[in-house]
Amino acid sequence: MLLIALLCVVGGMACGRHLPRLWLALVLAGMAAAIGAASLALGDGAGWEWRSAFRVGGEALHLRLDAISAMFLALMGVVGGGGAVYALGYWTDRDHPDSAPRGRLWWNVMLLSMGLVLLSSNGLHFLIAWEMFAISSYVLIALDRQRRDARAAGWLFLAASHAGTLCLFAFFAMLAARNGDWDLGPMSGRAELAPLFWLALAGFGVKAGLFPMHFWLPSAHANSPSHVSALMSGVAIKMGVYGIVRFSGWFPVPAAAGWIVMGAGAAGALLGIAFSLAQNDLKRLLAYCSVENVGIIFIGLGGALLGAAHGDAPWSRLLLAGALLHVWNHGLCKSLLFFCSGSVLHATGTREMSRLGGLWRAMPWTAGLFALGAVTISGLPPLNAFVSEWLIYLGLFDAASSHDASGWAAVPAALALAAAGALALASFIKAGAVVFLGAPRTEAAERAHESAPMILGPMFALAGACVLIGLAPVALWPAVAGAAHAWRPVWAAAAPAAPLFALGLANVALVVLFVFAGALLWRKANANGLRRALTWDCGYKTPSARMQYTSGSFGRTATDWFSSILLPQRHLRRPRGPFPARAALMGHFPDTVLERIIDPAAAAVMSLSLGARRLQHGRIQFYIVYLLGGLTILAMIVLLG
Amino acid sequence: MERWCPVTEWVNLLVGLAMGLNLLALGSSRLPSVIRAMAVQGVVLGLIPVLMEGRFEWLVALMAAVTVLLKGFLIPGLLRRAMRAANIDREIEPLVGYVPSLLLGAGGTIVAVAVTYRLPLLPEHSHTLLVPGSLATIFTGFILLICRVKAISQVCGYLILENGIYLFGLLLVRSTPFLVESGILLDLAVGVFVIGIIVDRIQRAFDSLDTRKLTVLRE
Amino acid sequence: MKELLLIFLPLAGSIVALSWPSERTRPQLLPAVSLVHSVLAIWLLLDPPVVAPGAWLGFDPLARAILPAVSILFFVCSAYAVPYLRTRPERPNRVFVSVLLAMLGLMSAAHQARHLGLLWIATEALTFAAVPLIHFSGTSRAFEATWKYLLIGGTGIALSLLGSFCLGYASVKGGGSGDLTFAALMAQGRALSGPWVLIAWVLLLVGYGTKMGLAPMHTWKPDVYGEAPGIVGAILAGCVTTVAFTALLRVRAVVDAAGYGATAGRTLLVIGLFSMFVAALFLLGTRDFKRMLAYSSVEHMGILVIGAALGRVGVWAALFHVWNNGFIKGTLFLSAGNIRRAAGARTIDEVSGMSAITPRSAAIFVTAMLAATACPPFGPFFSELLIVRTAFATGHGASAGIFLVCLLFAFFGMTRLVFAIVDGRPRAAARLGGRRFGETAGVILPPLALLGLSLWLGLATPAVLRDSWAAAAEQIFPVL
Amino acid sequence: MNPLTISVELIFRLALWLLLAPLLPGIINRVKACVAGRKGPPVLQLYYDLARLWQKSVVMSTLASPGFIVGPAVAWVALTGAALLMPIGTANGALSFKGDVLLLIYLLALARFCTAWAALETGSAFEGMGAAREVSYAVLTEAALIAAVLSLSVQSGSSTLGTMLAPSAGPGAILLAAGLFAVLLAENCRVPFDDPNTHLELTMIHEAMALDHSGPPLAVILHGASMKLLLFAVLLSQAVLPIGKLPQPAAAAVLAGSVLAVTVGVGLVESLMARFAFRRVPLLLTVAFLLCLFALVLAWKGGAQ
Repeated sequence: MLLIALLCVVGGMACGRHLPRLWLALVLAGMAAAIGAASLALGDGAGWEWRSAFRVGGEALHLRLDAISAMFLALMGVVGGGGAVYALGYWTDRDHPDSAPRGRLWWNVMLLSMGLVLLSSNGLHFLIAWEMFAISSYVLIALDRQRRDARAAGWLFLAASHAGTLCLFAFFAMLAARNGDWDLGPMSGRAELAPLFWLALAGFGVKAGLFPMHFWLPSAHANSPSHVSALMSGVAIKMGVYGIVRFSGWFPVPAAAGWIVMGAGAAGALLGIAFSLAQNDLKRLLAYCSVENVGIIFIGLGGALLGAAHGDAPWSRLLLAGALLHVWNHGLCKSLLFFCSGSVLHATGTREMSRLGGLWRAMPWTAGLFALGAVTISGLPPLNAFVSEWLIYLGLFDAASSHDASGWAAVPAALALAAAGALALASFIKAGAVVFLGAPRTEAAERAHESAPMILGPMFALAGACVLIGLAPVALWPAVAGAAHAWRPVWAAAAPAAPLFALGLANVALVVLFVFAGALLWRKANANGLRRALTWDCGYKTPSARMQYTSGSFGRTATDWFSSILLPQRHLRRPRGPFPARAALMGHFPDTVLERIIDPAAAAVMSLSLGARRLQHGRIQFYIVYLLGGLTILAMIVLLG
Repeated sequence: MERWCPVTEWVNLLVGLAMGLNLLALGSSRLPSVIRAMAVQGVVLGLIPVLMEGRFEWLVALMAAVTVLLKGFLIPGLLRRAMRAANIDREIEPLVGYVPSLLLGAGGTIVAVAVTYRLPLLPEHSHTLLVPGSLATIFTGFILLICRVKAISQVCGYLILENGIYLFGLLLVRSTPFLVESGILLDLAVGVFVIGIIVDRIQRAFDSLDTRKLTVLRE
Repeated sequence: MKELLLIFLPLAGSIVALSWPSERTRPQLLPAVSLVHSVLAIWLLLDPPVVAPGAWLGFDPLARAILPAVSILFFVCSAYAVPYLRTRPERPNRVFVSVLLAMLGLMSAAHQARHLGLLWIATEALTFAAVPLIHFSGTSRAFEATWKYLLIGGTGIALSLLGSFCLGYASVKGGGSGDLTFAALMAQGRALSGPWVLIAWVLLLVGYGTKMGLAPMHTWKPDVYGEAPGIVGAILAGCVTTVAFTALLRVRAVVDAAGYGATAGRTLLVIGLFSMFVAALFLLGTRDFKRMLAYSSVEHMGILVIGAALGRVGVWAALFHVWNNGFIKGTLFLSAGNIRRAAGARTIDEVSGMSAITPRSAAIFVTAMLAATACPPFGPFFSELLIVRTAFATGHGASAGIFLVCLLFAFFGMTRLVFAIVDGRPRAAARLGGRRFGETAGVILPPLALLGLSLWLGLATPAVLRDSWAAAAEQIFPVL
Repeated sequence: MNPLTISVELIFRLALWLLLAPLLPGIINRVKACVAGRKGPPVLQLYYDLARLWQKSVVMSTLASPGFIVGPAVAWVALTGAALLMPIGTANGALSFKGDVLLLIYLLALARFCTAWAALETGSAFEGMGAAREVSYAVLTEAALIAAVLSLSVQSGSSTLGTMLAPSAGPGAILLAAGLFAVLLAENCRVPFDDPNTHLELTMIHEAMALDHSGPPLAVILHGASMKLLLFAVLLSQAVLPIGKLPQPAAAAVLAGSVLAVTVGVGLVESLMARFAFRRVPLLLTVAFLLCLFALVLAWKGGAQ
């Protein structure tokens, strides 16, 4: 199966440049094979392991596909395939003759390297695949090389992820130094490996966009082509999650790990969504929402670590299951939303919500799908994200009820989760309403058009997946339980620790009733007679589209509560005089971590480098002085040592 | 030891002369005198090995002849030519003045002598001035390299540095095979020759030998 | 016999080149001679000759571990030199060609020199031989660079001579017979006079360090690499530096035998880390992509000596890195030379959008830059990772941390600069230059070949090389 | 238990909720009238209104999509579903399982989503204002609500509504009651958070969202609102009082009484207090949240020994 996948993806690379259709077919086949392999591995919990004598970089190839990697592999398969279809409709050769073929090539490279990251069970090969993955994502982010901000975003991503990669250098090098070889595998007995967890957390956290290491994420996801954003946000940042799940499962972790991870997750969930609510750029909004959801995943993961430390409390199983399931759910619905945003961008040419509005008339399908995605991402029943958040809630409730120290973590996390959920609802109501409802605010929005079936198809597929998972969560339990078992072997794959069946039942009933009631009311309204009239405007005679609530005004109430962290930059020009010419209020929410921490640090380093470069002033006499200085210092060292 | 004493005396005398020439090179503001000091020093050093060998030897004599020829006449000639071409004959505004550099040089010489008594030397060397002489000369060379701005003075500094090292090498002259010595000498000669050529070229390219003009390449 | 051929064949070739009449066909000598040289070197690599213990010259394990890399790199560069010199008809190439060949011979001599004095002679000859190459383009900037190279390099060489004398004196003081072959010195071992050995070590480290371009003795490097033609830069950075590194390794072996291995290791570690630090700082700010290569070379020299500081495995990794660094530096300098000539300028203020003008060279340049910053799957990734791992294994965790941070900042600086040059909109001047400069196979294949070699070296390091490095490490740190 | 009885019980339960819900606003208005010394509208006024609206035709904004009408329906279904999950007296909810309390809370959130979406369909600034306020304040009320149910689950060691609500809220009962009452007022847009019978659009929250609705959709919205009020009243009473521990008839009586008491309390608050300025609303909500949080802490410490 995997071999087929490999062959197809590599073949796709070969023909991606000139034969888009064949490329698509190959990628789809490859992804199908990958999903098949993953589902096989998930079906029997045993997993699959393969050592070959073939050496790469002096290390024997060692692949392993267990339930954990299979979960991520399946997600990659779905989004990777969908994105490939989307790409052909969205980033066409006609519009981008130069970058579209390159995009197809690197798309396969990225899929391949992510697959290798998931499979390889050897530190050296893991690092190779990891770095290839980073570079290919850089190329895809900066695919549109002509745009300066795309390049800047790409470079920021590359720099941040390379910093993370070097943490992983240290991580794997220390590991190899202690083990004597690069081979990876379960070594839970080795207590002395525990401190390495911090390196792994730093290295993978950057890639996962774990707060506060998320600073690269918004610009990268906002500026890349939408199918790339979908893959990045849906799958790529999950690779960081995979890394932490994988190595926290294989190696012992320090006692504080659970607390730190959970705290970072809670902070990320709350602040991420607060930033999201503040954004006016549709894709930045989605990107920050990814920060939130990664935070939610890490709440679950940290809880699981905590529970594992507290004698394998049963609730930690719920938390881990929730986290893993949320990886899927967020991956699916976030890709759906990015696809929607891409379709909007494609139709109107702008990501600024305040320039859009009333798009539902032009593009009803996109609007409907976005509404569905919004309901999902806000974690509302009866759709899939609710299921995983519900599991996490249950775990937190049980942890709190256990009356031991873990409650100190569980209660704040639960409250943060609640607030984050409500904020997410606000954020996505805002996005959906400002973009799709009301009256179009600009020409561009009026001239919008529905996207091609090539673009809509993947969106429908993903939406269908979201609904299905929401309706039959119990069907996924074996997979999740298998992964939990692989993560911590003492947790034997048991019957659902939570009444997923009942939940699914309730969800099905709800969906049926929704459809029924909606149809009934619609028919009734039509039967009573339905007139169209202007929106009631308090007697104002000439209503204009500019009068609508904008994204800024909608989010203002809630974002002001966080203004000490969001640090909004508002430029207000008040109307003056008896006949005010023009007034304006512009709000802008830059990323606080980037603006207040990273940039000053970078400036400091650059000034240091500038000072150092003054020493290279071209006067040879001083160069000889440097030489003698080096001589003296070395002599000192020799004398002292 | 008795058999050594007269020779050592002679050697010490010459080395002392060389050290005096160092101070002259440091103190004089006029380039020709610096070059002359260097040249004389070269001649003096060329003679030393002949003295050190008790008896006459062709190879030694040959090497001495080459040294004297190169260091005493060829290189100085080259430098003089460049100097004339650039029609400069004095080192104006050096980075460090003459008196300070003189004092530095003197101090360096004293330190060199002092240090020599700390170094573990073979008995037959402990009475010669070779080591302090070479250290002092090296030091002088560095002072000239660092404190002067005219390319020619720097070349002189470099040559004096080489002279110092050559002096040090004389410690090994009897115990190491002669081939190496001569090879090294030849190499030094080539190097200095190349430097002379480059000085000439620079003079043509910049029509000046002021190294302060050579600071285009910088960060 | 073959090993002597390695030395004298190129020297003979250089004499022939001096007397060769035709300007146009003379460059053909370069690939011809160096091809034979490479064949010989690889042959010797495959079946190493026995070296008489007292021999002054010999293809011993250390030479076997490095010389083939030098030879191959030189061959590729000389293959590049033919089309390059064709594009510079205005400059007479008689001296250029013969000096290049002479350098090849001298490098072979220096690598095979097992005698302190001989090693120094070869190194100094090499230093002065490089001079005509540096001012090949004949501009005033080139002469300034040459001047700095001469004076700083000369001072360094002088110091290393002083160091050699001190080492010799240490042996004489220790009752040695005055035999200055490294084998004899090592055999003398702890009998060597300690103070003199230490003095010698410091002087030689500074002297040969100047030649390698370790901070703070690196100041000549950016000027020279910036002004010299790309091919000369490639040979200086990839081949000549290895000579000094071999010298340091040989001396270190003696110092080790004298019982001061720990001190030597400490000094090497300090100067290596300092070089990486300085290089990273300068890389962050530099705007000139050829000077960037110089600083990157400083960084990699630092990596080499750090490896040399870390015991047998470290030396193994360092030798591995010698190969990787040579090939990658060659790729970088050659492709940079193409870009430089097409763009007619060297700073990001004047150059941008080269991916549109010289797409192949730009692609090669970017890839090699990533490889040089330890991005897999190219060779440097493996050697540097191995060095980090060894540092952790030998309890130098802090040094490894600094190492990684410096790598990170170097990565920031280089990516920033290179992407600025490659991306964006091309300048008008560059467009013209691009039309004049064609990316012929002659100027594209050599760097590409080097890149491929580095890839191959990283992914599938041949066993014979691994063995040769192990043997060399064995020679530096003999198992008692 | 055979399907017949289940369905009968379900229908009975449904009827109970649907029919009783519109009573509450009537009671509140009657109380306000009494306090003001007027003879207010009949208690069953809302029933008449609903019946009339159900027959009326619909005026729909030219900008609105079908979501304008489907939204209220979905919201109403969500509220009904939430109501059905709520246990009554000793009887569990129609569907009772571990974590159903969260489903209930998120169904309320879903209802909010649909109402706000439907409101924003019109693109009117008033609806925008109302929706923005609704969803923003919901952040605090939802946190408070979660804190409250968390304290209940910590108290009872379970996250199933039936078992959570059966006993009294323990040491934190008073705090919890106060907090939940404030949440009730906020969620149902009563004074002091909102004035249901104001007619100044700028000051409205919930009413502002319904400005453009008419006919059956409006009826559905109004009925849903009243059901939400009833739901919160029942939740409050059962959370505070150990109703689940009483015999069935007594439980029913106590429940009815306490719901009535809550309703009258709302009426009294409305007639005695004035609406807060919007600036101060978050403050009051934070207070409510803190009350629930203290209740949680008490329950936690109380349960510890």
